[in-house]
Amino acid sequence: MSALVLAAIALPAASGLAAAALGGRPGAAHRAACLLVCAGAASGLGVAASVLLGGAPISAAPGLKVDGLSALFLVAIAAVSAAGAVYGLGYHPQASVGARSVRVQLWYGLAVAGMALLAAASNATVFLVGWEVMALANFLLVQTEHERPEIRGAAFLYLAATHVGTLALFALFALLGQAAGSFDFAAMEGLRADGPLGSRVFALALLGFGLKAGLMPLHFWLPPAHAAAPSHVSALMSGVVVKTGIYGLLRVTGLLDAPPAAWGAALLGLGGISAVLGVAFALAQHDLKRLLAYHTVENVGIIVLGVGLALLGRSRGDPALVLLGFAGAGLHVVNHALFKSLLFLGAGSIQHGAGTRELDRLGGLARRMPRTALLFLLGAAAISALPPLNGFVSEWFVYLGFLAAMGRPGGDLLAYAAFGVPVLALAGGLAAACFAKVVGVAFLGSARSAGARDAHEAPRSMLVPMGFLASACLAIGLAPPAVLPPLARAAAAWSRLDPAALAGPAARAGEGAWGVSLVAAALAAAAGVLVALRRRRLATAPRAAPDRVPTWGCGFAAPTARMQYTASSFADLLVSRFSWAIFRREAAPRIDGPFPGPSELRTEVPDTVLDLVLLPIARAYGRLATRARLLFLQRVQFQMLLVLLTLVAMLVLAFAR
Amino acid sequence: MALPADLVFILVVVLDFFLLASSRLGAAIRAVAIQGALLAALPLLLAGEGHDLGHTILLAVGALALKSLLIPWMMFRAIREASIRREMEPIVGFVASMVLGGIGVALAFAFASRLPLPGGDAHPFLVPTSLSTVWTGLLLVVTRKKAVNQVLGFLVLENGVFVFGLLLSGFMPVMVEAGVLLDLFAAVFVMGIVMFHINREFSSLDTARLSALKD
Amino acid sequence: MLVPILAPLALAAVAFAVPSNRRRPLALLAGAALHAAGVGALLATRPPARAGAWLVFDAMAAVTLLTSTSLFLAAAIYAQGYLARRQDRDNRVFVAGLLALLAAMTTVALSHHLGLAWVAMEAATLATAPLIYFNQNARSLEAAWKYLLIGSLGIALALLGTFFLALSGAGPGGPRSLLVEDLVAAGPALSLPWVRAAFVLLLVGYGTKMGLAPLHSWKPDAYGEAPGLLGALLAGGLTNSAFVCVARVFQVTRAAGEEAFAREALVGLGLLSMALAAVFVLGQRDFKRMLAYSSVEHMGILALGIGLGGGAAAGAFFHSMTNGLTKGVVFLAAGNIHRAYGSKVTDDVRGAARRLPVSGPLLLAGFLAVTGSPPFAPFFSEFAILNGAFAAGHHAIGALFLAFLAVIFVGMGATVLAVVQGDPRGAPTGPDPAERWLTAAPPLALMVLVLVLGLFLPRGLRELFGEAAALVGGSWGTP
Amino acid sequence: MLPRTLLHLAELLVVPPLLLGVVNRTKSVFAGRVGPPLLQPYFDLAKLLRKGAVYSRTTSWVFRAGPVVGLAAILSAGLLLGMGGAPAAISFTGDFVLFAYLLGLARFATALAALDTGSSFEGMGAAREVTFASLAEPALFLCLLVFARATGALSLGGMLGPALPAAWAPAAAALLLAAIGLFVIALAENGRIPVDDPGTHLELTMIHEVMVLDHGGPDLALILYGAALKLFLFGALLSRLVLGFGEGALASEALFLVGLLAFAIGVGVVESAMARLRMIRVPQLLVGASVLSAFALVLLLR
Repeated sequence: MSALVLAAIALPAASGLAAAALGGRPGAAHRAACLLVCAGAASGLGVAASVLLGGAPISAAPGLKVDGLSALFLVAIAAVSAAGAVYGLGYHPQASVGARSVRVQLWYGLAVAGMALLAAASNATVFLVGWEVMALANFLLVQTEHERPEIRGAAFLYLAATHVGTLALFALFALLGQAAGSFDFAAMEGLRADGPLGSRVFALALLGFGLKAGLMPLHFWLPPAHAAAPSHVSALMSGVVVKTGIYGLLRVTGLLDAPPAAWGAALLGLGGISAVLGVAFALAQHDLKRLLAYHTVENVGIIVLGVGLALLGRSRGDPALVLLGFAGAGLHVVNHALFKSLLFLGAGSIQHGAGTRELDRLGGLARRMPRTALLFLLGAAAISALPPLNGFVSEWFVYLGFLAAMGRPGGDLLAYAAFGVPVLALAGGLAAACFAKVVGVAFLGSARSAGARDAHEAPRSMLVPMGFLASACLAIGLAPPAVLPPLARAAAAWSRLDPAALAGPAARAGEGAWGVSLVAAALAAAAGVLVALRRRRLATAPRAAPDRVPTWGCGFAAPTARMQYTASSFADLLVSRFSWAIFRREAAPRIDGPFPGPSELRTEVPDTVLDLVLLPIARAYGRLATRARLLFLQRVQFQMLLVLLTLVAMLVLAFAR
Repeated sequence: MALPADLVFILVVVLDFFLLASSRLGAAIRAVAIQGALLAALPLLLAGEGHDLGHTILLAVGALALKSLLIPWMMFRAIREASIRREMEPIVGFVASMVLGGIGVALAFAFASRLPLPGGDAHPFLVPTSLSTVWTGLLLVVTRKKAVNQVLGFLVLENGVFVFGLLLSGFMPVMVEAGVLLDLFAAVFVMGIVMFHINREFSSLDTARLSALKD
Repeated sequence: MLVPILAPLALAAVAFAVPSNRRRPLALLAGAALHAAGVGALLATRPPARAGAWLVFDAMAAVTLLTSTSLFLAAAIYAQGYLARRQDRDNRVFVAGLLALLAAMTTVALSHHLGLAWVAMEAATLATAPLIYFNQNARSLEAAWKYLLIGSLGIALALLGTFFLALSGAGPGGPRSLLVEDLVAAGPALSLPWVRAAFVLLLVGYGTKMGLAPLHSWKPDAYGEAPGLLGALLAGGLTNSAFVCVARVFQVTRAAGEEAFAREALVGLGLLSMALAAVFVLGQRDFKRMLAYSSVEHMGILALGIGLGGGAAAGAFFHSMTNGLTKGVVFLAAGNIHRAYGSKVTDDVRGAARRLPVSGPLLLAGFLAVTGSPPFAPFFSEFAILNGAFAAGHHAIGALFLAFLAVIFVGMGATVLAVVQGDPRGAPTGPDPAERWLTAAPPLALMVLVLVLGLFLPRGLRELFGEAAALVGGSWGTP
Repeated sequence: MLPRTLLHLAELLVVPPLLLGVVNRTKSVFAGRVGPPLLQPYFDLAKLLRKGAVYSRTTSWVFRAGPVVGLAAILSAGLLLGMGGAPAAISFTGDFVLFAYLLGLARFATALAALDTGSSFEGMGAAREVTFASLAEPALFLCLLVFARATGALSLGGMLGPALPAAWAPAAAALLLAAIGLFVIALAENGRIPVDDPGTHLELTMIHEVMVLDHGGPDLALILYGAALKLFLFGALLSRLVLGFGEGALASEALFLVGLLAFAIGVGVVESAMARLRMIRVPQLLVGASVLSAFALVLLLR
């Protein structure tokens, strides 16, 4: 088993080298690299399965130990990395893209290896090494097409954000190591969370891990970076890289004993903000990948809601809250990895097939790319938490957690539930609205551009991984009872509670999960019956004269594709509800006179945190720095005066004491 | 014995003031040369019981050769090459720099009277003279625009350090002699100035001309 | 003990005598090899210090010499390629100066006699000035001029400080010596006001040589105009030697009982250096000047580490090595890029990763390493310093340290990425447009070293840092 | 158990169109007309099922799947809701979340089918539908939280079951407020006045009706039936909430049907007495419902 752990780290790391070594035969080289990533993923899955299905934690080497929590994240890493690698065969083929593809494979493999390493780490130093290998490899992936200035900007922003996060983690682990006397996680276990150490650790964890996870005010790097990377890389980033932030947050909070209730409350607040504003910003986007990226912010918010609940459970010693909160968060980590990478791969296929991912230039792709459309639709339903798909199951666990909290004595838990439940409901409703928009505008109706009109279906190597992800989404959605025991094991590993204490709540949630399965079956049966009924009726019904006609234009004689409802107009009504957080800029033309000339309306949605807060601050700092530099005359006399002044000042300080 | 030493110390400080007030480069270089010669005399004047005569003479001769002959000569060459005569507008005016120098000297004397001298047997003017000369040198270096003047300031600064070093010549003669090496620095400097001004004058550096200068 | 000093000196003389411009650079290789062998032999035998010896191979010297000998070896190989392309210039002074610089640096590091250290430091400064002027244009002349002027000021103050220190031990019962051992042994017998004043003067003097802010002004000019390999030797070698001087002075000051003030001064100057770098690195369009400010920052980190003491002191000695080696990478790579574009401002330089497939990515990797990204070695040293800050309860200082690191990362990142990324087509072409192995391999080798030291730090080295830290009252401690 | 489940299913499948008939009849009475027969919706459904269908050239399989998925989702949601004499077919902790999300699935399918036509009007309708629905969602959940908190039960069957009458005594005010909120939500979710006007044919102002402009034949039948079913579900929810105190199966069934009838008449009265709100005011109405329910929850805090 421990060999498998090492394989899960080493094989992906070596995959890019294989691609480079076999450069003479690019097709074979790419397949070999892909095979290595998949083999690594299989090893990772094997390890995770053994741990999650009841096996003992696996210590592979000094500093490497896979427990339930690690295993949960290994599942997500394995699934997404393998799917992305296979997708890359068709999307970014070495045979036609050449050296750039080799580089992408190299960094991709390293990013995957870094993630596997940090997930398996049982020592802070190993964790940080894995963390940074992942972060840097990701930076290199984001800047793949660095000839384009906007991609350079996105890559730089990513790099700056991830480095600030890493620095916070330095401080975090330095503090923990200090208190524990060792950098081994095992030694840090059981440190008290109350007191100054605890609050420092928590604040640093929020900063460091929150930046990586894209928790709301710290999400600013995420949309540009996800949009800039090649799509299978975006899938990896959004699907699992972002989740390492969640993993870190869980790992660190899991180490400390008796987390204060304020931690849980803080996470609930931040998670709620992320969930609602993330999806609100997503609604306002018209670039498909940016839109998906903002949805990542939303889903991270949902996950953090679950984590907050589980932490509240731990501070109150309430195993039911721990189990339900953690199960919701943990399962949503895996689920989001599955459906978000599915959606990013779908976005890649759209770009591949139609040449653009600008929503208002797409349309009608369902007829040109039927398989992609079906798979994307499944992903869209899953991310909107619609039953019978997996997104519903994890959100439902979080709901159950809030409901359980509501039943407890004391007003504070009821207040959390009264906050969390509507937030979840609102986020779910908005997500459904947003994906109705995405699917409707991109795949349905008629084509809005030549590229969309002549779009072509993705090759099999791109469809197969998407199909794999979609079926995983469906499987979890149909059989939620199956996922509870592994989640309970992971929850026990995280909370260090007795597994027996979690068994009761798990069993109760399991009963409900059977109900969900049952309703899903009923839904399928009803749909089957209705399909049959409809088919019978249509077969016997009299044929209408023209079988295929244009859409009813409500009397307008010559409707064109450009007159369809666009993505922006679709979302406008909802986005305007959020005018207190989303400051849309609009350049509206003046139209006057009886026969106005052609004109255009232009809107853009700046990211409130990045464009309206951070960049102005950065610019102001830059101006100040320039002024400070001007003050520092490049005249040697002044420079020597500085030496003199330093001398005098230090002498004064030395003798004035 | 004490009287000539007193006189030398006072002259050194007076020369400091002169340098702060002088705009003519030639006069300033001469002043520095005279100061150097006075300093060269100091080891002989202060040599006491425990001093090694050989070292004392070496120090005096070395200081005289470098401080009052070689470097002033190179400085004169430099201003001739660059054909500059005077400092036109220093960053801090002559009057102001004199006032600052005066304050510095006063502070130096006040300061030195408070400092306990571990050796105990030093000339009472030695430390204040040293500190005020250091201060004058620093002022010159910082306030003057012409490179030649900065080098002069540096020379004055190191004259101050040299005076201080005389405190130690009793038990650490080698160290004080090494201090004179500081003058080598100034020698390099002077070459630097020459090159700097050739560059200014001809706006390009001619290697042939440089090799001619190096000799 | 004398081999690493005398061999380069002798070779400098030989180089001065060799008439062939083409053959002369080989003296560098010979010097580097002999120096490396000498340092290696010293490290293997660790000769114990004789009482009263002026040159002692202690842990501080070992750390510094290991760094400078690796750097010089890399620079010597690099020089073969570099000088082969610079046959337009007479390299007599350059080669001899480099070797003299090596000898002087080595002497500074080994010297336990503060007077000798001062003489060697002055010699190093003198040897450096003509090297900065190697390109013989107006800009490099100005740089050399400023270097001399500010350096001389520092040197003069250091001499005064040395005199003060000597005077502090001149009283009855004083050691009347400038040997570090004697002064430390005398400890409280030293005259306190003189020690305090001496510490200030020496810190300002040697701090100028280290390039601590605000004494750093010569750095951007000198590093900006000098050839890349000199930048590497200055930033990774000479400044480290100056750091050793400061550490030795601190050792004495601490023994005399002025520890608290000295620590505060070091921490203050360290933080100031980082703050200044955080202001000046931002929006810097000249990438060589940017590296100079990075050097200011890292000298600040070293001062901070010594000032904080404990594990941070061990981290500081570790960092002097990791930073030195990484500076070698970035300066050599930046030199190659400068030569390939004939420019060192981001207005002209772009797409270096494409035009120079080794040096371009190396600059990026070096930047990541030097800003403290794991798994490169500087991360571990900076982490140790941060750890030390927290261990001593200086949480605010730790937070400031991290904040400065973050701002500097952003500032440097913008410049480095502008250089490395993008499409090089249409960018100007310099005298050396293509990558060549002799100039690309040395920084690559150093980079590999930096990575390996990050992934695996030999126990002996770790103990060496601890030993060096013990001299200034620090230790690795736990963890 | 089985007979009760069968009764539940039968009630679920048969009653809904009748409610539409009652609503229409009420409106006719208010307008002074005789109006269509009560069973007219059944006749409409039968007629539509016999017809063929015409499809736009721009549509794809999504358009055809929309009505099927929509109806199937609403039907399965119905399984979770107990009627008067018959408890829910399936009941478990947290099932009301599934209930709400199944309605969401139905809406999602309908909206996509509308967008598949490529008509700007249907796009407009879909946009409004999802907008108002997502604003109604938190209000609905807050209402359900009130019920859960008041009864201490976490399943639909439990909250609307035997514990409910006992809960009315201490929490009457809260439950009443929540019931009013729920009624508003029911009007919004079902596209009734004052949110939407099912009677109008001005495309620019419609929501639900405009989304199904292009559907015909059996597809339209499924949609109409689904709409009726959804109205029925909300009616059942309210009826159980307000009149859920019958002892024994027969009594509670009778009370349940009375409640449904009252609900349908209520909808009809509102529709006759009020004008449709301006589109821009609808969100305020929905937020108002949320605030009402939140206030009800606060009342329960004591």
